[in-house]
Amino acid sequence: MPSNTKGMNKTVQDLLLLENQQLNNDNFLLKLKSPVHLSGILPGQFVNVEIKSAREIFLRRPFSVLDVDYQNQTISLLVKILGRGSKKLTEITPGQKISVVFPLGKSFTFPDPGDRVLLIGGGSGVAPMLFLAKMCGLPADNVHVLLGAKTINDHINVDDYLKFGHFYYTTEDGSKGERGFVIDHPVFKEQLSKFTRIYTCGPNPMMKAIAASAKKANIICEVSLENMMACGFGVCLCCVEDTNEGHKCVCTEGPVFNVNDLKW
Amino acid sequence: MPSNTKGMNKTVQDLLLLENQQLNNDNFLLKLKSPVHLSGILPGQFVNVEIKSAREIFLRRPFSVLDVDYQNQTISLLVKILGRGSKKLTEITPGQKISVVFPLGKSFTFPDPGDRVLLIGGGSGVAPMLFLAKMCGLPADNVHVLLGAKTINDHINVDDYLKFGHFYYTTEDGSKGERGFVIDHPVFKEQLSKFTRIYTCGPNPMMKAIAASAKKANIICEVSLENMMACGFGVCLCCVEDTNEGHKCVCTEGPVFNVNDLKW
Amino acid sequence: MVDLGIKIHNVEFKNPVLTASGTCGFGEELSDFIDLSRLGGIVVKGTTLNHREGNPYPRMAETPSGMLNAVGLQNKGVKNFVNNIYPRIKDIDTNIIVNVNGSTIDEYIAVTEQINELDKIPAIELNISCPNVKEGGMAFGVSCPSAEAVVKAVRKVYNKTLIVKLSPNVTSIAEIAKAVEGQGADSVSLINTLLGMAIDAEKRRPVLSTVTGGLSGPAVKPIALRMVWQVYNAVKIPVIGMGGIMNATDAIEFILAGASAVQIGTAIFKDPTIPVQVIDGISSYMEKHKIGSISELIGGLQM
Amino acid sequence: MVDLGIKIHNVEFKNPVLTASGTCGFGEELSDFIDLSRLGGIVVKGTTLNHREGNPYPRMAETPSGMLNAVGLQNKGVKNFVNNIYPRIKDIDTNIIVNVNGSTIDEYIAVTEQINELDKIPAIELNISCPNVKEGGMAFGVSCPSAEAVVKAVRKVYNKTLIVKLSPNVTSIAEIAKAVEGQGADSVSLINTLLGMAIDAEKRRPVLSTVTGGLSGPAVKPIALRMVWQVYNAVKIPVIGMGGIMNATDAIEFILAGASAVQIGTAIFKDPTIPVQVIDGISSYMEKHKIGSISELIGGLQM
Ligand SMILES: Cc1cc2nc3c(=O)[nH]c(=O)nc-3n(C[C@H](O)[C@H](O)[C@H](O)COP(=O)(O)OP(=O)(O)OC[C@H]3O[C@@H](n4cnc5c(N)ncnc54)[C@H](O)[C@@H]3O)c2cc1C
Ligand SMILES: Cc1cc2nc3c(=O)[nH]c(=O)nc-3n(C[C@H](O)[C@H](O)[C@H](O)COP(=O)(O)OP(=O)(O)OC[C@H]3O[C@@H](n4cnc5c(N)ncnc54)[C@H](O)[C@@H]3O)c2cc1C
Ligand SMILES: Cc1cc2nc3c(=O)[nH]c(=O)nc-3n(C[C@H](O)[C@H](O)[C@H](O)COP(=O)(O)O)c2cc1C
Ligand SMILES: Cc1cc2nc3c(=O)[nH]c(=O)nc-3n(C[C@H](O)[C@H](O)[C@H](O)COP(=O)(O)O)c2cc1C
Ligand code: FES
Ligand code: FES
Repeated sequence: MPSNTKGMNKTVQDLLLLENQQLNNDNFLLKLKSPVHLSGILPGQFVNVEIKSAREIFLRRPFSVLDVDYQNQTISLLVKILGRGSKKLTEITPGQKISVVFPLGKSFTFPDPGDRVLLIGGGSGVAPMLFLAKMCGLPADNVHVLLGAKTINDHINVDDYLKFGHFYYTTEDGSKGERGFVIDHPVFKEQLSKFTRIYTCGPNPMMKAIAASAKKANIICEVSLENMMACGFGVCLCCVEDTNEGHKCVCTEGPVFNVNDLKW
Repeated sequence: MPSNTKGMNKTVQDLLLLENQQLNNDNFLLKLKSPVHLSGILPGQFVNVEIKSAREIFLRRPFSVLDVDYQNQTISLLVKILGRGSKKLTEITPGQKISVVFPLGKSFTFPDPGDRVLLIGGGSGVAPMLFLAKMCGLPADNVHVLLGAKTINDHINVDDYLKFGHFYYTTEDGSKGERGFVIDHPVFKEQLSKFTRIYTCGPNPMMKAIAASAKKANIICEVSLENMMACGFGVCLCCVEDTNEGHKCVCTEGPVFNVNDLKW
Repeated sequence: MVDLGIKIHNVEFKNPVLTASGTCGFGEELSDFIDLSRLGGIVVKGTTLNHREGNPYPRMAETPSGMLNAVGLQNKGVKNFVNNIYPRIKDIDTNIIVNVNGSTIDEYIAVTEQINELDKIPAIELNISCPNVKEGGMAFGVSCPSAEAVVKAVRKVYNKTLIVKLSPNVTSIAEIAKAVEGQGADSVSLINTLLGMAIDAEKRRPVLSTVTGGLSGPAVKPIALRMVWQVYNAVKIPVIGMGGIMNATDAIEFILAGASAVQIGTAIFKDPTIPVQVIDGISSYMEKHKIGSISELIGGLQM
Repeated sequence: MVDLGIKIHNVEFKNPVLTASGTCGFGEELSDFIDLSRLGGIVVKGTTLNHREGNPYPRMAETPSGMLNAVGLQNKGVKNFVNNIYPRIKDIDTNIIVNVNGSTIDEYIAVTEQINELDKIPAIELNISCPNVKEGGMAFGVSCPSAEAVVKAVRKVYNKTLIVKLSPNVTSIAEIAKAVEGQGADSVSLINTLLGMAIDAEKRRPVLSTVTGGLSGPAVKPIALRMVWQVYNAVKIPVIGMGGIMNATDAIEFILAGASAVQIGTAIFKDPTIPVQVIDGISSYMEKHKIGSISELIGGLQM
C-alpha cells in the first residue's frame, strides 16, 4: 500500500470533545467526534488544533493521529504538555467543540507483506507508532514496537495495542524495561539486522541516532519530523527541512521522510 | 457621611467565583469571595476585572459594585453582556478564580439625615443605585428608586432591595411600569421638587436629561460615569471627562461627579 | 443583492477580497477548503528570477497576536512558474496576480518581462518590501529614490496593472507611496511585514535563523490601518490594504480607511476558509447598513 | 544572592526594572499595590513647560494584545511638578526620572533647567517621540538633524544623566540613536509608542478623538526587541529597553538583546504588581541559570 496523499480532502471542522483522559503526569488522550467521515486518514498524518481559550496563543498546534474509529467518526490524539498551548488543550472539558484542520501530511509508507518492522517511539512520538502498529497489516509477530521514556511514569498504558505486535520498553532510570535509551535496547542493538523496515517518531537526537544505525545496516528507515509550523497545509513555507533535494515542507511533503532523503 | 476615598487600600486579588446567576437575557449576577476584608467599599465604587480566557481581550473590564457582604467577604457584580469581554465573564463557572483590582473610584456623597433622595438607574447602571439604596442610611420612605429599561425582560428582579425604598419602573414599550423613558415617569416629571438629592447611573443621554432637570430645579445631582478605562487607578489618563476644572480622571476623581462640575 | 465589485486601474474584481502573497501558495493549496473562484483575487507567492531555497530553518516564531516569519522568498524561480504552475492555475476564475521580487533592478525587470507574456495574469504586485532577504527586497522600499528607480524601470517593460507593495518600516509611508505613484504605479498595496525579532530566553538565542523576521497578524492591524489611511490621503491611485485582517469587520475597517481592496494573509494559517467568510461578512454588513455598492464604503470614514 | 544592580552613566539602580513614563503617574498611584522602594526607578509622567489638558476623550482603544492611547501629554506643567509633586515623591528610595517634553527647543530647555535644580532627580528622559501632540513631540525624533538639535540644546543646560527616548516610527532607529549619542546623550531609551489607528466599523468613525494614537503592549514587543538589538549594536551608551514587557521572561529577552535596564509600561494597567513580579522573576532566572550579576546578561544573546 503506497503512502497516502489524497485520502480525503483537507477540511476545517469543529470536532466535539468526547473524552479527555489523563494517562500520566503530562500525557492526555483526547477523543474527538467528527461531523464528517474520516476515511483515508492513515498513520503518520496529523491534525492542526485551534486553542481558543488561551490568551496569546495565536497559531494552531499540530498533533499526530493516535487512532481513528472510522465507523464512529472519532479521532484520538495523544497530547503531551510541553508549553502553554498543549496545557490549555488538556484542560478543555468533554462536550466542548474544538476547531481542527485535517487530515494533514503524508502517512508512513506501508510495509510489504513479509516485512519485519521495528517501530520506535519516544515521548509523544509514541502516538503515530501505535497507530501504525495497528494499521500496518502485518502479523503481530512481524511488528516490533520499542518505546522509550525517561522513567516509568512517562510511559503510557498501551494495552489496547499489545495485540498488534511485540512491545519493548526502555527508561533512562531503568524503572521500566531496559535502562537507557532506545538505541541501547537489545532489540535495536543486537537484532537490528532482522528487520526490513524501521519507523520512528520522537525527539530529533533519538531519531538521528536510529537513522545512523539504519543507514549503516542498510535498512529502510522512515522518520516523522515535528518542525515548527504556522499553517500545516503548505502555504507558509515555515516548516521546511533541509533535504537532498533542498528545502521540503514537513507539513505537506512530510512529516514522514525516508532518512536517505534527509541531510542527517 | 462624606464621600469615601480612603476606605481600604487598592489591591489586586484573585477572587473565587461563588455564583454566576443569569437574571434575564443579558444580565448576570456574579458573586465573588475575597481573601481580604472588604470594609469601606461603598456605593459608586467599582472593580476592574481580568478576563483571562478570552483571546484578544487585553485590558480589564470595570464593573460597579452591586453589593458587598462585609462579614462573609463577598462582593456582587451585575454584568450586562455588551461585547466580548462581558460575554466571556458571564461564562466563567463557579469555583474558578478571577483576578480583580479593587476598590476603585470615589463613592457617591452620602445624603444627610432628612434628605429625600431619588435614585435613577438605567441598564447596568441599576447596580450602584441598588447598593446606594441599601447603604444610604435613610428610612425607606425617603428613598425612591426609579429604574428604566427597554422592555420588561431587561428589568432584573430587585426583590431583595424593595425594603430599602419605593420602587418605580419604566419600559419603552410599556411592558412594565410606565411606558417611556425614566424622565417621562410621574415621579420624575411631576414630583421632582420633593427631592433634595438625585443620584443616577445609566446611559449618558439619560443622565444628561436628568442632569438638566435637576439643575433647573436646583437639586443636588450626582451621576456615575462609565468612560472607557485602561488602568482604573489613575495612571493612564485615558478615562478623562471634561469638567469645569479641566480634564478629570473618571477612575479616581469619579466615577461619581456632581453635575455642576461637568460641562453638560 | 449588494454589489461587491471593484476596479483597480483596469482590472475588475468580483469582490475586494484577495489572498496575500506568501500566505496562499499558488492558490491550489486552498482548493480543498474553499472554492477559489469566490475570491476577488489570488496574489501568488513571491517570485524571483532564479530558484531560491530561502532562509534556513527555523523560520517562524509565534508572538502575541501575531507571528514572525523569515521564509526569505523560497521559490523555484519565474521559469518554473511560467512553465509548471501557470498552466495549472490560469483557468481559476479569479484574478491571479504575481508578486515580483528581485535583488537588483535587472532581476525585477527580467521577472516582470516573463510574467508580462502570460495572458491570464492581469497585474503584478511589485514587492519592494520583503524584510527577509539580504539583497534588494526591503532596501528598495525604504527610500524614495530607490523605490522610484525600481518602479520606473519596471513600468517601462510592463503595461498591465502595476501594483507596488510598500514597506511599513519607514518614517513616512505616504512619501514612498507618492514617489511610486509619480513613477506610474497603478496602485499601491500595504503593509508588508514589520521587522521584528524573537528571543528564546532559556536558550539565550534568537528564535529565527536570520535573527530578525517579518511581523504579521492582528498585532500589526492598528499600524496597518493608520498607514492605509495616510496613504489613501496622499495618493490618487487605489490602495490595497492588509495587515492582521481576521474577519469581515477588520476588512471593513481597512475599506473605511481608504482601501479599495484588502488582502488576507496570516489569517489563512489559522483558518483557510477566512477569505470566504470575509466576503460573506462584508455582504451581510452592507445589507444590514443598506449599502448598495462597496465603492460607497471606500474611504468612508466620518471624521 | 544575585546582583541585580546596574549603572546607567553615573546613576546606580538597585535593579534594572523601571516603570515607564505615562503609565505610572508620579509613582504615588502605585503605592497601594507595591513597595515603590523595590523599583529600580520611576519615570514620571511626561512634563511640559505649561499646563496641558491633553487631547479630548476618547483617548483609548483596545487592540489585539495591545492598546492605542492619545492622551497627549496631559500634565499640570513643570512648575506644578517642582512645587507640588516633587516634595511628595522625592524621598521615595528609588531613582525618580522626569520625562521632559516640549513643542519647541526652548520649551525643552526651560523644563530641563527647572528639573536640573532638583537634587533628587538624577536623570531626565528627553521625550522626542510622543506621537500624540500636534507640535514637537515625535517630529523631533524622526529625523537626525532635529533630534540632534534638541539634544544638543538640552545637553548644554543639563549635566546630570541625559536619557533620550526614541521613536520607533522611523526607517532607521539606529541612525537616530547614533545621532543623539553624538550630541552627548548618556543613554537612549526605546521604544515609545508606534503610530496606529482604530476604527469603529459600526459607527464608521475613528475610535480616538485624534484619529491616530500610540500603540503599546505585547503586540509591539517583537518590534521593540528588534530595535533594542539594532541600537545596542550601533551605540556605546547604555540602552534602556521597553515595549510590551509583561513578565520576567520578556524583560530578560530585552536584556539579552542589549538593554541595560527595562521599563514596564502598559503591563501596569493590567496589574500594577507586575514591575515587582518582574524583579523577582529576573532573580529566579539568574539563580536557575547560575548568573551572578545581571551585567553578564546584558547583550548576552548567543548568535
Ligand atoms: C507533525 C507534528 C506532529 C506532532 N504530534 C504530536 C503528538 O502527537 N503529541 C504531542 O504531544 N505533540 C505533538 N507534536 C508537538 C506539538 O505540536 C507541540 O508540543 C505543541 O505545538 C507545543 O505547543 P505549546 O503551546 O504547548 O508549546 P509552546 O508554549 O508554544 O512552546 C513550548 C516549546 O515547544 C516548541 N514548539 C511550539 N510549537 C511547536 C510546533 N508547532 N512544533 C514543534 N515544536 C513546537 C517551542 O519551540 C517551545 O520550545 C507534533 C508536532 C508536529 C509538527
Ligand atoms: C466605572 C464603570 C462602572 C461600570 N459598571 C458596570 C456594571 O456594573 N455592569 C455592567 O454591566 N457594566 C458596567 N460598566 C460597563 C462595562 O465596563 C462595559 O460594559 C464592559 O467593559 C464592556 O466590555 P466588553 O468586552 O463586553 O465590550 P467590548 O467588546 O470591549 O466593547 C463593546 C462596546 O462597549 C464599549 N466599552 C468597552 N469597554 C468599555 C469600558 N471600559 N467602559 C465603557 N464602555 C466600554 C465599547 O466602546 C464598545 O462599543 C461600567 C463601566 C465603568 C467605566
Ligand atoms: C509566511 C509569510 C510569507 C510571506 N511572503 C511574502 C512574499 O513572498 N511576498 C510579499 O510581498 N509578502 C509576503 N508576506 C507578507 C504578506 O503578504 C502580508 O503583507 C503581511 O503578512 C501582512 O498581512 P497579514 O497580517 O494579513 O498577514 C508574507 C507573510 C508571511 C506571514
Ligand atoms: C497611556 C500611555 C501614556 C504614555 N505617556 C507617555 C509619556 O508621557 N511620555 C513618554 O515618553 N512615553 C509615554 N508613553 C509611552 C510608554 O512610556 C512606553 O514607551 C510605551 O508604552 C511602550 O511600552 P509598553 O508597551 O510597556 O507600554 C505612554 C504610554 C501609554 C500607554
Ligand atoms: S507549516 Fe506552513 S508550509 Fe508547512
Ligand atoms: S483609567 Fe487610567 S487614569 Fe482612569
